[in-house]
Amino acid sequence: MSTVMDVQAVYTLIDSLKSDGYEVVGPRLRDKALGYVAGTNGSDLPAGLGDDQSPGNYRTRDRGDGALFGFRSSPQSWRRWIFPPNAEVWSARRDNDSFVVDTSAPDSMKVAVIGARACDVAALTIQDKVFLDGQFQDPAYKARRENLLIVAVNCSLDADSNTCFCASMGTGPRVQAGHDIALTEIIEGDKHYFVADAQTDEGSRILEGISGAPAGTDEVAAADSAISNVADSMGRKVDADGLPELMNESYESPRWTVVGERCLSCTSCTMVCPTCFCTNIEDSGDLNGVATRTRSWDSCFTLRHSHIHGGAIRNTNKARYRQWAIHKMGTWQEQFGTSGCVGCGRCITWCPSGIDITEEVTAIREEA
Amino acid sequence: MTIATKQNLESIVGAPRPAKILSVDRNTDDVWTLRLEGQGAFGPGQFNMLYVLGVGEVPISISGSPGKTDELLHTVRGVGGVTNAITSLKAGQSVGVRGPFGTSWPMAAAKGRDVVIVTGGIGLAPLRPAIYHIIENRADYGKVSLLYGARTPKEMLYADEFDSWRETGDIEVLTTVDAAIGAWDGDVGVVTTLIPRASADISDAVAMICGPEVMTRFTVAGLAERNQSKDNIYVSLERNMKCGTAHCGHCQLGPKFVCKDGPVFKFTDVAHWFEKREV
Amino acid sequence: MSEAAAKPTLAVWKFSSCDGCQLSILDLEEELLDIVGAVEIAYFPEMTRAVVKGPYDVSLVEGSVTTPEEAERIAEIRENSKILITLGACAVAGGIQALRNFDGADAHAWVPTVYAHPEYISTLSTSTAISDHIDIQGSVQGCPPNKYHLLELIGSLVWGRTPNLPTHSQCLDCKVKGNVCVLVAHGTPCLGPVTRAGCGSVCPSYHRGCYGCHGPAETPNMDALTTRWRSLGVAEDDIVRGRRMFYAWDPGFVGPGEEHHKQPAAETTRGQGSI
Amino acid sequence: MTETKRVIDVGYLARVEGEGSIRVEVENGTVGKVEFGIFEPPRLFEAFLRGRKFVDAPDITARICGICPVAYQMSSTHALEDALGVSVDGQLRELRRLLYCGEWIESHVLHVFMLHAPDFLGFQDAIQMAADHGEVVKTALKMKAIGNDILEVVGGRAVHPVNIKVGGFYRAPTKEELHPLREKLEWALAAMMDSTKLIATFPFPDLERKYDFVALHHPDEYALNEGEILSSRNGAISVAEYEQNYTEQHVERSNALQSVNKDGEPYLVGPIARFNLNYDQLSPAAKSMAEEVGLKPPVINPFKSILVRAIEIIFAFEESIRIIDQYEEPSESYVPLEPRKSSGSACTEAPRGLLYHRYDIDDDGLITEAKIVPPTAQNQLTIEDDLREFATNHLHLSDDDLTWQCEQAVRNYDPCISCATHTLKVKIDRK
Ligand SMILES: Cc1cc2nc3c(=O)[nH]c(=O)nc-3n(C[C@H](O)[C@H](O)[C@H](O)COP(=O)(O)OP(=O)(O)OC[C@H]3O[C@@H](n4cnc5c(N)ncnc54)[C@H](O)[C@@H]3O)c2cc1C
Ligand code: SF4
Ligand code: SF4
Ligand code: SF4
Repeated sequence: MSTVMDVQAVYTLIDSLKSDGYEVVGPRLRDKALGYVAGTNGSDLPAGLGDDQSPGNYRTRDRGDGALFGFRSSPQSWRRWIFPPNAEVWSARRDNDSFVVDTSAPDSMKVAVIGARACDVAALTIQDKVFLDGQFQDPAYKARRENLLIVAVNCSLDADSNTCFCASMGTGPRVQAGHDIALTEIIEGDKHYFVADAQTDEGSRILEGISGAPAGTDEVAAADSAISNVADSMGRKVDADGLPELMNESYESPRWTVVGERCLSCTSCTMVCPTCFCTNIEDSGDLNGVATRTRSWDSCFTLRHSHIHGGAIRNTNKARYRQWAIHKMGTWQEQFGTSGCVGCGRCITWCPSGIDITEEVTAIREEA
Repeated sequence: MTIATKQNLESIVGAPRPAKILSVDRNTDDVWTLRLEGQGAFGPGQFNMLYVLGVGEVPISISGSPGKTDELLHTVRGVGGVTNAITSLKAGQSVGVRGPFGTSWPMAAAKGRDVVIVTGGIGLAPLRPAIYHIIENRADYGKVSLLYGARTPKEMLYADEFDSWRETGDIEVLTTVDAAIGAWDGDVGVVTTLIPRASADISDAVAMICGPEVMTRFTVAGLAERNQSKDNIYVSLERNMKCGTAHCGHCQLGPKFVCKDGPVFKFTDVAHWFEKREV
Repeated sequence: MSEAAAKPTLAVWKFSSCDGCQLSILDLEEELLDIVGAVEIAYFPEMTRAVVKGPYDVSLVEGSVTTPEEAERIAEIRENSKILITLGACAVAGGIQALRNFDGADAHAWVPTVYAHPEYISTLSTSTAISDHIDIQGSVQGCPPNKYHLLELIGSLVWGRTPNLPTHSQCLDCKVKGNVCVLVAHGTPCLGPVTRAGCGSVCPSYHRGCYGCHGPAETPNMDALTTRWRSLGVAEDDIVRGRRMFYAWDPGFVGPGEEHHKQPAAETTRGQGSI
Repeated sequence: MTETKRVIDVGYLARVEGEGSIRVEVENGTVGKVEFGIFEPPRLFEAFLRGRKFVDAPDITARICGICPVAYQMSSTHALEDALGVSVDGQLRELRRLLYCGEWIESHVLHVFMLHAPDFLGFQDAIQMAADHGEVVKTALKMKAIGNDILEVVGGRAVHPVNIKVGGFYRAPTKEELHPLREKLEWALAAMMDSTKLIATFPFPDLERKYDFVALHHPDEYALNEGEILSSRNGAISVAEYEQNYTEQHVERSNALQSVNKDGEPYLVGPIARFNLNYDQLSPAAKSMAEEVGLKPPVINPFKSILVRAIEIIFAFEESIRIIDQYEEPSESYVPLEPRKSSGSACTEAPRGLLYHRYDIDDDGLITEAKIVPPTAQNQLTIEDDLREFATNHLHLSDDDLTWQCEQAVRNYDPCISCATHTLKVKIDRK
């Protein structure tokens, strides 16, 4: 059953998460962008701020309506709190002719993300498939995942999408699964409220402690229509029909050469993508005889990613961009039964060259 | 044959287990075989991640007999940082082991049929367990031909075992080199030139191939010329590997994770990707 | 790391430079005593007046070659060193003083602008990388190099492994650090996409564009970045000046349509692992 | 004794920054030719600065010296702001002082403990010294790290900071970033008080000289970035008058460009000059420690420079604490500047002394002329005079001892030879 909350109740929700021992990660204005930052208070939420995004460009703007969640995809997703960008996996010391390993127990800090978008929650369920559902489970990911609470926000405020295209990828703008609480923010004239739904027991328990009236049919209908309005007016889209097959057959497309000339192999797209999961593993040793293994985010745009003795397999920008795009939109399906792209649009906004994957896919379809 | 059971999963994903080196044998100028304490069951074609303290970890195939679980053999060619560190280890020291990982040669599917094994250089290492398996279960297989190429006679791996494979194993061993340096009166030329001479019935044999990608490409073509169905071809592939558990993403070939879907593939499963460049 | 073996001997040499690379070693305050425990400092005049005679296991070389004497001296050092590693932009690519190498610049013509008696001055018309003169086993990039890369280098020598030194682009580390991209979000021209990571993405963290002080990344696409800088409204002259800083003479920072006019830097300075 | 000719020759002077040498010739018991030689190759900064945008000057000139890049960044930004008629005040000015304190700490601690103290205690280097004086060296390294911490927080990194901009900073650090430094600084201040007492017990070789002390002087503070140029002999002038009063000579007799005052005499810049001229403005703990160890102006024994540096380290720690305590984030991190044809100059107090920069720029903001006079070039003649007098008084010493003590006398100046862009290899005729 849905509840209606006001702005103050959202602040109270954050406070109650904190008193439950959660580290709260939420949106905040920092370095002229609206990103997720740990240690959020209600007053940190970017009230009245929105953003404009286009390929290779991002600017914040005043919305003038006091919306708490009036922005689109953040510069980076909040995956770093579940899947940290740099982590020591273990350390080891020499022990006569052998060695002993010290595997520190995976840390299991309780994290609550507030303001998570449908695309990012969908991305999380994709990462679950990678790290939990395969033949091998990643214990560190598992520990963090089990301690994660998600207060999601349906996208209900901005009709034109700028760079995101979740509707065509089937992941949003309404959050589908994997969250604990979903909020829909509604601003109508001087009315400003949130329709809240719990998805899990923990979500219900938390909502119960927050003052809010049961939502009336009007309010639920307002929320539904705001969300579907966003879906309907989302300008950018990818034609997902037969997409994996199209991509799998696209190797010889001349389009890869064209985009390869623009691609910087800078790795930005993979770093901001909420589903990318590649890591590098580095072994090292210090001057006191302690060896460590660290695991850090890696990208298929680096040479070492495909290095085998004698050189890299994917040497050209073209080959690396192709690998990335075909994986996201094509081969991912065979690997995990889902697309690797959730349509958050980050790789488009944050590409320094302004390369737009939706445009590339369209061009490949046209040339096929 | 998937060996990873629930009990040993933790240790495979996590830290390497130190395994004592029982002996180290030099095979060629830059190839050494380490005999380690046994690790338990494995399938021919599977590999371990071998770790040298403070230096690094790399995928190395298991090269011993699957029937002998009290010892674990790895044959390593020193080509870079980690492999050079591995090959300079001495008996009594330890090397870290995680595994076994990956798929195996189709020993069951090959039962009752002829087998043709085509390989070059260090590629014989992951096939030796298959050869041992055949010899130990010789009655299960028809004619078996091993076609092996090396750059020079000196670089031929396990040459001291060829006679016993021929005699006690009833395996046809045909060899060739790229350059006949020293006392060599055998064949000179690429390994595919041996295909027409194999006595196994290629058109119906199960083929197992391991070598550099170019060699594999030419071999597949050479076998096709002898009317071999691509359905009977198995290849072992190589990609950069950091984890072995399909999490690091480095070993992808199209939709495949070479570490878990391979390294041994049914050729037709990867043909689409394998035939293209820079994949 | 075999405890029994004698400590490797380390020598540190200076050519035309600002001393900052050597200082980065002394800036390893917490680790300095560990370093002298792990290697024998055989020659390092900035730190000690004691000198151990060569040959040396490892020589670290800072600075570029700008005088005839330096060209001779580097050959001697090469003879005396088993492993020779170059440190920093000057040694790797000629440094800022390589601005004299470009067409239109003439060191000999410049001298009188600085010195009253040019006849006392002996200098070469180019500032070149150490690897233009001798073979090297690897390099640590940066102006200045990241001191932890120096530590990693020394650690790798002691453990006998390839050092983990980045060759990928700055953007990877910048994003890992959680920075907001200054190019995309502020419209600030940034060389990060073509610059090698390793500094800790310092400039974007301080809201300025990377000025390329860690040299070109493994596969820099200068043409594409130039296109982007133009779209940000950067004037052509400023684009050229932007890449002509501390790695001006590195082939990786040559712009669209430009070519090297004088002796190019050797290939050995770039690539995976690089030792 | 029928001594004829004795030559003290230090071919490559150790524990200094850059490449230098000493040659003292003694003939029939009298000191003849004395050369503090510098064979640092010319890098021609002033030449390639021409045609660069004025905003690049702090980044480029920083590369003159990896030991004191902030000094170059400060002098260049101030000179360009002078040209464009802008002054940077308030918190931005305080941040610049803080940054400079970071460099003083890092540079002075390095010199005092790692480069110079081993001379007084008879060790080849600080690592040898650590065997007997482990705690002293460890404490010093920790103090040095704090200087670097300041440089990293305010400047982005320790060597060649990136955050310095003509007009201010690219980004002002937050209070949260600065705050963690405070506790460390408190510790360091206490630690440095103890270390200073130890340094005061060092054996200081005898040498007393009459110098013309030259340093910046500011009415309200121990001068770092701004002030008049005060000379103990000739009184005060403005920075704009520097080039009329101090000139560089490129003489064959010596190995490098050397500065002289308007009387054609050598002069002394650096810690001793600052201490003697600005003693009253030292911070309270610095002053009381100076009193406690019996150090008061005028200090005329150059070997006591190590003790003066110690006092300046105390000052820098105290000053840093003061700045952090009063810090409020400024609303803007810089003053916007519009280039126009103009000329400007500035002096700041590098750890080694007065550092002069002058720039001419055109309407597009391109540098048309640059002049840089680093402290080591200004001290060069004075260093030779010290050596001459010291050697004359200490001829009784063995060659080894005299060599070492001559080296020590040069190290009194913490000569930063990389800085001395004007100094270069010169062809010298030897008999
Ligand atoms: C499934 C599999 C089985 C293998 N079996 C054997 C074997 O039995 N014997 C043998 O000698 N070699 C084998 N190799 C190749 C061996 O892994 C590489 O030679 C080794 O990784 C090179 O590492 P390096 O540090 O010595 O060399 P470098 O060239 O310095 O490599 C740097 C890093 O790149 C990666 N890398 C380099 N080459 C390869 C490669 N070919 N495959 C995967 N990652 C690589 C590693 O992470 C390595 O640490 C196998 C490879 C795979 C994928
Ligand atoms: S597509 Fe864009 S963001 Fe991705 S690597 Fe290429 S240039 Fe960088
Ligand atoms: S700020 Fe520069 S280095 Fe950082 S992501 Fe953007 S383009 Fe790359
Ligand atoms: S961001 Fe670029 S210019 Fe700045 S410190 Fe790093 S590499 Fe150097």
